[in-house]
Amino acid sequence: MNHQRRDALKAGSGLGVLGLLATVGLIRPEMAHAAWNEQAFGAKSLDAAFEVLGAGKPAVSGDVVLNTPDIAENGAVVPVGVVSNIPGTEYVAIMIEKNPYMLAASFTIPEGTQAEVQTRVKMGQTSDVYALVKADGKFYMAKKEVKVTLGGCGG
Amino acid sequence: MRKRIKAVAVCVGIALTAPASAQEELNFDAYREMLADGNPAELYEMEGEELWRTARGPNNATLEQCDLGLGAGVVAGAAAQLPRYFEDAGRVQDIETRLMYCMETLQGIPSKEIIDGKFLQGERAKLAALVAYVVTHSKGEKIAIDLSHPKVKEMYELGERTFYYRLGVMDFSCASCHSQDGKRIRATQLPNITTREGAAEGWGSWPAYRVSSSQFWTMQHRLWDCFRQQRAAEPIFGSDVIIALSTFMAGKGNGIEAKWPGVKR
Amino acid sequence: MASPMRIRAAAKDGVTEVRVLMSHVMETGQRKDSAGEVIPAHFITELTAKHNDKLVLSAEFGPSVSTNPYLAFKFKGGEKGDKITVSWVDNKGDSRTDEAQIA
Amino acid sequence: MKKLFIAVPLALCASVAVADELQAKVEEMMLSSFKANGIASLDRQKQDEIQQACSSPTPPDAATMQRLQAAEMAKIQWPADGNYTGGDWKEGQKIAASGRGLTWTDKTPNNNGGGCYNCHAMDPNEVSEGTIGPSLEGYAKLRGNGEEIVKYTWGKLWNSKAYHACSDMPRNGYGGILTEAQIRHVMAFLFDPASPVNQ
Repeated sequence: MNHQRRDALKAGSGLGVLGLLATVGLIRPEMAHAAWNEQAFGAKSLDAAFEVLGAGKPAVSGDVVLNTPDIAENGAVVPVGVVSNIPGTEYVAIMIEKNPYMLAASFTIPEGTQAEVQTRVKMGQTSDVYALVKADGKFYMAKKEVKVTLGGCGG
Repeated sequence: MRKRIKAVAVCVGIALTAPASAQEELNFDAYREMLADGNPAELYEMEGEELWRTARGPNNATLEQCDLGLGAGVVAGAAAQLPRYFEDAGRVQDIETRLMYCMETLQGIPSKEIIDGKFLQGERAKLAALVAYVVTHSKGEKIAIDLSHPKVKEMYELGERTFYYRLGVMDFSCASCHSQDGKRIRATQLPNITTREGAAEGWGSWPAYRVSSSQFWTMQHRLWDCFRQQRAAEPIFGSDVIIALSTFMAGKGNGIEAKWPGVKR
Repeated sequence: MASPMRIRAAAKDGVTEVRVLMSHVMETGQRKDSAGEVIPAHFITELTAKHNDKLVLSAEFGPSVSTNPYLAFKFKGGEKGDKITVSWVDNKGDSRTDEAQIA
Repeated sequence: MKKLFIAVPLALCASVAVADELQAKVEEMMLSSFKANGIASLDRQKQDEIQQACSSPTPPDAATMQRLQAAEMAKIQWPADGNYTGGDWKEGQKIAASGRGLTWTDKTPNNNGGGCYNCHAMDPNEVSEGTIGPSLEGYAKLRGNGEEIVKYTWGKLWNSKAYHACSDMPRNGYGGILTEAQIRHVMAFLFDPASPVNQ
């Protein structure tokens, strides 16, 4: 166990996702590709997540486009699309500022694949959504607020 | 000059006392549009298609000979014409009670198991997957139930009465929430089922994948939970009250395209 | 065993669009059941997509990805009939691989 | 001539008979299609006079409405000491926001929510507000806190049918949905100048 991992486990106290993941033996040598970035997914603040990913303070870029609705009917399924028009985009991450753990998903974009991904995420409440993009070793970002509403009779 | 200033002040005063933000319109069009492509209901549809072709039950039979009203094994367009009266069963059946009938008669799976079961579990969950499969083959079809049949007509009339029937500790009827245009419960928009468009919207968007619970709900499941929220006693699976309300909604929405399976809150 | 994925891939003007629906609970580990017990985290952690034998996307998911995850992406190239393979692994070690042909 | 006289009432009887037959079938179905589950017993399927009178697209005639309303008015329980205050708007806010209670999945018939937000706007900062009922934003700021409006609001919360027999609003006090203490909290949420409703 390396130092980073021990620190992360300490930070993810109680019923945090890290503790649970450790107990189910998440990191397995037989995984075909790079191991899941446990530390990034365990980050509890935006700055911490940026730091783990080596993004520092990414510059806001108009060439990173976040496609989300302004208002969601339910927070359990919120569509999020990211398009990066920055040449050489190799990595895209989606973060939800007010979720217990910021990082929702990250994508490694090989040569020949377009920097355009779409997925759906859970949002506990109205929050800013961030798209983080790495191109030629530099980080850029875009953010957009998504309002989450409550429906139904509540019974 | 002084007078003018006074006038302005009065106007400001009025503006301030008016309700700060009258009930604002909530527009979920962009949200729904982004979810329409890749509706997770497709996962249930795949499961249902498999189930339709799989030999199961005590009789080890498939459902490929099931008559959904358009002849044995005909799935295309069948859902759009349900509920309908079935001579063999001697009653008006919706998509779920008809599939349940086929499961019993062809496969030997007792209906009782489904009626006494729970939503999302066991044979009732399998039935829901079959519903997903069947409605997908009526995508884009116009709702076309046969109201000229006296038994169907009677169910429609019973359904209409049920729609307005107030009961329980909160005095609610279906009409309490579904008889005016453009209303909401919290942020949930309510179709006005007393109009043709509203009835088609309500009837034609179930079964649906519910994003709030990540579950696939059939219309029987939807109505069951409506009664729960209405604070009624629990409706029995496949009972007349469900068939009656279904026939009322489908009949009212006749002629309008159904959008099933839906994606709902 | 996990249920199959729904994979759709379509080539148009030299670009293939892939859309994937996965059947997975994506449990966060933050919810409690009716008895008050914490429901253990269970979610897809990693995903790869290949065009024939070439890797076209790899992704990492956290528990914030919605139940029954959806993913859409585009890559250059791809011909009708080519094979698209998508694989995922979750935190409990379950995995699933499905294939589809480009339409 | 005589024949005609007889024929008219007969025809009327026939149509009434058909309607009654349908009504009887509905009432029978509302019992036979249901089963008791937990606190939701089959008694819930039986209508009282108000429910029966308000179960069609058209409300009863004015005289019937007035008679029904007077009967409901008599069922309102006013505060014994004539004092409508003493509630906590923060508690009222919780009651207004909760739509829980009295379904077959609820274990107890007590501790229910008021479900106010299901139909009404109240706190201007709340986005997820229903629109079936009128907006109550700025309730006391707009209406003041005179005796008449305070009394009316208590009565409306306790038994809405006293003011409109076919109101969509539940009879919170009469129906045992909310307790007197809870209604007092909701009153505070509506009238307290510090309540977000009046900001």
